[in-house]
Amino acid sequence: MKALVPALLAAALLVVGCGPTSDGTKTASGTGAPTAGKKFKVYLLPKQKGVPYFTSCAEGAEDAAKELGDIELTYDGPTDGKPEAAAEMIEKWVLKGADVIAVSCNDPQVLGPVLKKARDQGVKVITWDADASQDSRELFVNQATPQQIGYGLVDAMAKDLGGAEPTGQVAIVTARLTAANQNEWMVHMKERLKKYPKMQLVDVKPSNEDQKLAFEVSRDLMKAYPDLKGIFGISSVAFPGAAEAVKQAGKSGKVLVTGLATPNDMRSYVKDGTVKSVLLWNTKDLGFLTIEVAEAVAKGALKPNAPYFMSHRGEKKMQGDNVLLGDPIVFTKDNIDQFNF
Amino acid sequence: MKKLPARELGVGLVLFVLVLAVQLANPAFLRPENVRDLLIQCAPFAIMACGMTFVIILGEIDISVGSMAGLLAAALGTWASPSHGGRPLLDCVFGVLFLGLALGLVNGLLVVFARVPSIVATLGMLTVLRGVTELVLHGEWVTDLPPFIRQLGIGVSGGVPNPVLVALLVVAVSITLASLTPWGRRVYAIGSNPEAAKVRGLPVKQVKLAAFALMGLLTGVAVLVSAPQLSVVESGYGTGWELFVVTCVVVGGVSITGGRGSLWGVLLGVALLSIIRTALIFLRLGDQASYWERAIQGVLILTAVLGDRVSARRRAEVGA
Amino acid sequence: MKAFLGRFRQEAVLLVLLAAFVAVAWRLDPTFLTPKVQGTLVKLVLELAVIALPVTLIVITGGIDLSVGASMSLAAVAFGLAAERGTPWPLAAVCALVAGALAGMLNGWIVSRARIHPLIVTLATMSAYFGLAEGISRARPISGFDPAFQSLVAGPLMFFVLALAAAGAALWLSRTVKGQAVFAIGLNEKAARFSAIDVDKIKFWLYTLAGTAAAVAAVSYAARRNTVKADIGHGMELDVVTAIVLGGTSITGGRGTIGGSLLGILIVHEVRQFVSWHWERDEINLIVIGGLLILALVANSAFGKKTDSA
Amino acid sequence: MAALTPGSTGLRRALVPLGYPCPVPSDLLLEVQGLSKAYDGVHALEGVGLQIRPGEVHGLVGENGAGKSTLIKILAGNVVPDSGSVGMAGAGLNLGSVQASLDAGISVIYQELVAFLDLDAVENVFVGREIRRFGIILDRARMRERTSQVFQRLGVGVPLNVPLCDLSVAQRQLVAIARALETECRLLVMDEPTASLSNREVEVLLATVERLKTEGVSVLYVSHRLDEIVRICDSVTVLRDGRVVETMPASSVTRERLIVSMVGRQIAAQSQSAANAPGTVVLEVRGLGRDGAFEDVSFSVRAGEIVGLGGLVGAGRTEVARAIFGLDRIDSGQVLVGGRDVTNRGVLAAVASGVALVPEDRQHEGLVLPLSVKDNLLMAARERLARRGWIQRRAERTKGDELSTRLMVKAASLDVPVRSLSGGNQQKVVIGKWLAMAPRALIMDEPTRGVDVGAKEEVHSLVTRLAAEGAAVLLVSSDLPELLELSDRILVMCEGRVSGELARGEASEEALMALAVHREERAVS
Repeated sequence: MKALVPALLAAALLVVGCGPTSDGTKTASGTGAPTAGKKFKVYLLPKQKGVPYFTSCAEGAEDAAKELGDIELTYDGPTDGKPEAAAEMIEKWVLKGADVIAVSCNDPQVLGPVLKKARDQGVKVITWDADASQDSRELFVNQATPQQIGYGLVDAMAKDLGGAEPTGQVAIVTARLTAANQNEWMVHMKERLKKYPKMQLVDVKPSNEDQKLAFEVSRDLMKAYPDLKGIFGISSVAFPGAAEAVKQAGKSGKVLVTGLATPNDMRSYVKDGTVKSVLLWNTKDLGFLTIEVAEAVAKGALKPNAPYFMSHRGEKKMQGDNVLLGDPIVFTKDNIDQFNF
Repeated sequence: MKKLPARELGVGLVLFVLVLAVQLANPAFLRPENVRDLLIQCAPFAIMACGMTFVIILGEIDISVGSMAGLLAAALGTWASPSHGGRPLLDCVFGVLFLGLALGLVNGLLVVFARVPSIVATLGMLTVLRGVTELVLHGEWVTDLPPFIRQLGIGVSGGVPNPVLVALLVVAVSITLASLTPWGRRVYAIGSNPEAAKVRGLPVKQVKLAAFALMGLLTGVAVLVSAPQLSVVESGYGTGWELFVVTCVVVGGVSITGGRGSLWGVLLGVALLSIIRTALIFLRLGDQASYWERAIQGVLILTAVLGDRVSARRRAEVGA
Repeated sequence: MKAFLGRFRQEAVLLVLLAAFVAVAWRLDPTFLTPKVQGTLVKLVLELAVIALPVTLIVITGGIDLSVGASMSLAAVAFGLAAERGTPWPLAAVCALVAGALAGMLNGWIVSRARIHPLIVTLATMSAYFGLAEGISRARPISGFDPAFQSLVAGPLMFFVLALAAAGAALWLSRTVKGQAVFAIGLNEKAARFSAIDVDKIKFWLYTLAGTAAAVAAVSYAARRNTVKADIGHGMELDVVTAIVLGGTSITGGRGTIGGSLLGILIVHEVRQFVSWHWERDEINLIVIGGLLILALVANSAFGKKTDSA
Repeated sequence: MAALTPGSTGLRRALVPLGYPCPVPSDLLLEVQGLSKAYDGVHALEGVGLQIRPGEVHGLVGENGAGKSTLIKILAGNVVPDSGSVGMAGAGLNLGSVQASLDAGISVIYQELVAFLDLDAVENVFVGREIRRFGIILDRARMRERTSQVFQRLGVGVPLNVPLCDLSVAQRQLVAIARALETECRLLVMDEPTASLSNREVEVLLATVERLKTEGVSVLYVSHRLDEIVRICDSVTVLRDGRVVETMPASSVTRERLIVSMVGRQIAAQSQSAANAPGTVVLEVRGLGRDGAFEDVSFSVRAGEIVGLGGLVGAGRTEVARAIFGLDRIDSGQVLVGGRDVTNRGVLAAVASGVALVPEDRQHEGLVLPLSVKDNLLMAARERLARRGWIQRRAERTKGDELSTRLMVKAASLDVPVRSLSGGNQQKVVIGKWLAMAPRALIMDEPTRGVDVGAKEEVHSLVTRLAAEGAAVLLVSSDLPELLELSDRILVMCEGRVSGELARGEASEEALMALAVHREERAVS
């Protein structure tokens, strides 16, 4: 029975030991704000925590929470990006009495039912970044639909390949084969590819969220298909991995790389010409807008089909139940240094 | 000197057939630049597999190396990046090596002195270190590795890519260590019969501690040549490497219960497992084949493992 | 009394640990302990618990099964594909169980026939089963199952199955000839063989059982989330091993209890959920769970020296 | 030295400095004084003293549990005594350190072979104190040379570059001896060195001991084989219950006197006269073969008959036993039990048809050491006592009591781990495991190996009693007197084949050995 003592101590230490570190996050959002009236508990869920894209979104969100003052913001999500873990978190937040849950939906199939249940219990649900099914949320803060992304990527590649009839073999390096968002984008990409009959998709390879793997796979693809003209790197690690492979193979400019990523991740490739253009929206603005919309929804001040939403950063268009962030930014050699996220 | 056991032959055979088949299907496979790339691809795993071989021959296992690599890469990134630490090359190199050694020592201490079974101790470390990595990077990746660090991964010395050079060095030292030094032979002795080792007064604890520390150190070396190959250090770096390295070692014929195995076999294992994926791409099967890639990998591993069951079994019964 | 305590020592330690946890949780955040919260959260752990039962038995024999997560994925995909083709859910569930059982059987067959170390076997089949699940489902999600199935299986049925399975496993382990043989195999497999214990058969069926349990978990998951995909079992194997080892089962075999494993699962689950509930930082959880595992084992080996090394 | 009270060991250790120098008379190599050691309050050694002169072969005998192995472990530095001192060549020995013992010139060859089976002979000899070049690199050439020198000195040839798992048990034993000799060894402790050796190899070993003696090396010779003790020892110390009973010059010693001294009572000499009238054939083996182990083995054993299976270690006897029991695959031939073919049907079929095997390696194959006496006794019979697979505790308790009474197992209770029992009692449990099944054919592989004299006699009488009750017994033994005493007839194996059969009347050690050794060797000798 002697083991009891250390076991107890261990448990106590563990739990207590985590105390101080945590309080920082919890209060960071609301500090310094006027505490007039009720504060809304808003939970912001990224697809995966610990990824720069979402981290910069969260920064924007925290700015918004400070500016608005009546928001108690919590930013948390699964570090492994598993939809199941995200679903568990949502369920917990409902129990904790969330007012608004804003979800970047990693897998509509898994999260949809959970979100519906949350709404049944009176929690306002909005989606941002990646949408869930329409009936599982009130509004979608829309920076781009999967269709826009898919079409956009293919169009960008087509444009970079040039000519009226863009020609050449292309390949996709995705996240995991099971990644729901990427799979949806790929559906639209394949659809769009039909528009360019001479662009031939030769392979789709998973990178398992491993940059090294993305790098190696891209390198192998270039050698296995010597005529390869373009690679889509459609996850935040696949894009820089693919770009690095092209750069190291000395094929900068000969093999084009397109994808979605934050400017910070891609800055060096844009500057040395490996990547001509990076497509992305302003992530901080996205986070900011999401929190604004969350506040409006909590107050009941915003309903679907309103003509526009008045943001602190200007008027945002609405399209049905979508709040539109505005046009994506195309980062090029010329403007990339203006952005830091 | 000693004849190659059946496992090495089996793995070598599977490797040979695979390479031959792919080469016939796509002559680009064995072009010098691809061979070079394959070697670069193998290098970090070969380095870690050397360390893992000693650990497994001792009858232990270290499944924390994936997360350890992640933390070491994060440390390298934050130390080297001009926007974070901005430290000079030697600081970074020795920092990573020292940290790797220290983490390996922690594993070793848990196993040797706290007497926690190694698979459990390192399982715990696998989880803990991944969490620490997340905390260290707090959601931002390092994207500005300075050129002198990148050079470690993409540079060439005397016509040989740096990672390959380092891997060759590590392999040579490891093989020497294993077969030509007292320490190496003691590793085999302890793994072969731990009880006897104790009775004979072999320094079991020190040898085990050293093996875990070496594993940590080599993980540091592997990170130094692999992380700088890429422009971005991300928080998920190294995820799943532990199982890959263990699989390489085991496929290469090292007995999971200790005492038996050779680094030559392990190198064949590393080569086989690293080549499978590339080979599948060179077969140009198209995107539908991607969905079967893992299944094919699994079946190949299973084949290699089952391959020598006859010889293993015979040997087991003679020893019984 | 002494014998009783000796027998249930590990469970007693775990219960005290759990009590300590409850006390800490009560001080920090009492709402976490309300029945409503607990009732919702406990559903999340049922699948893990179901899988942990046979895996505990396997670990007691000195083996391990790293492929349970992959078997779960495979069975889930089998269920999904069957349901998608309009198979009524009970039949689809049978498909899943058959797939899981077959996966387990292959493990059992290789382990007991070829006598290759289970760590190696299941490491290889883990890859193969995940790959198979990805391959036959093209890695896409399959959703939209019978609502009746969802409410029945995700609700009371799973509790019932788990309770029954746990009680059955505990009784089997302590009260049957084969159950006691499991310990003998874990302590000295050779002597067990020399004593006419059918080691191969017992192992074969335990691995088969693990595959089947993974399939039960898969069906439960399908009902709870109304969707399946080839990656749902990802990482399950290490979670299961963590909980089992925390529950006092010796990873080298010969020692362990069903009750301990369930308590281990409960503790990991409660701690994980509480950390995420109270501090809302997922990365801390990794450190807490890993640290808990290490500390528990260090404490166990430091203070349980006599019983373990005797 | 005052008697120890249990539980005070920690305190005592603090009070009495271990290994303090004690004056050793110049004519003594080793002087042990007042050595005590208790495990969990039970004395393994109590005030033991021992003196060995240079060049003396000193016998150490005693029943299992008498404290011999504890004494050896203390000398080797593997166990720290609670009190007492050991002097070696005039200096106090630092107790509890393997290195200190080695440095002092004490080398131990353990009964359980502590060999590294994956390493070769050279490595086995030198691991732990390797010869190096430049401080770190192994000097294999020199180690090899020195190893072969030792083997030359011993007059034996052992392959140097082959892993030990491919060598015979006897060869491994020789490697262990070579290892001991390779150290600057002044006192060689041999714990049951001949337990797994054949007679011919025993001769080599005894000759080696004689030679060492002439070189001035002292030997502490621990053995149950009293004939060997009487033959080669200069003096003998008898231990009983952790104390020294007496030390006497070997010249005045007879086998019988040693037994009395060890056991503390007279043992009736076995007179194994009345051969049982054999009944029907129970176990029949026809043309049995297994690749690389044995071939064309045929014999039959009748109910009530004890058939001995003699031969050298490695002749294939154990392999035949294992194959009959269904453990190993049979490549050719048949095994019939009571007329039923059980060839390659596995252990379960063999046991179901009434075959039982008492394996040679008690600790690894016979028993699950951490489990209780009862669990071990009932391990094979449980299924029969159970109801539909469910354990019947009362029935088990009754059966366990019955068995342990019948076998006279000395244990504190049936619930203590079998590990805590002495070797002889452990062996009784292994036999008891099969008695619960009432076997028709009982195969015993070295049933008295490492068993002390008293228990040995008990095992012998048990075997004859079982045969009298109608069991067919196949007795594999390297202990020739045992084989001759118990067997109704003896089959002798040589290199995987049955080389002859001896009826009780014609069996003698000489006749047996003649059949057991290789034909060519026979022709030469």
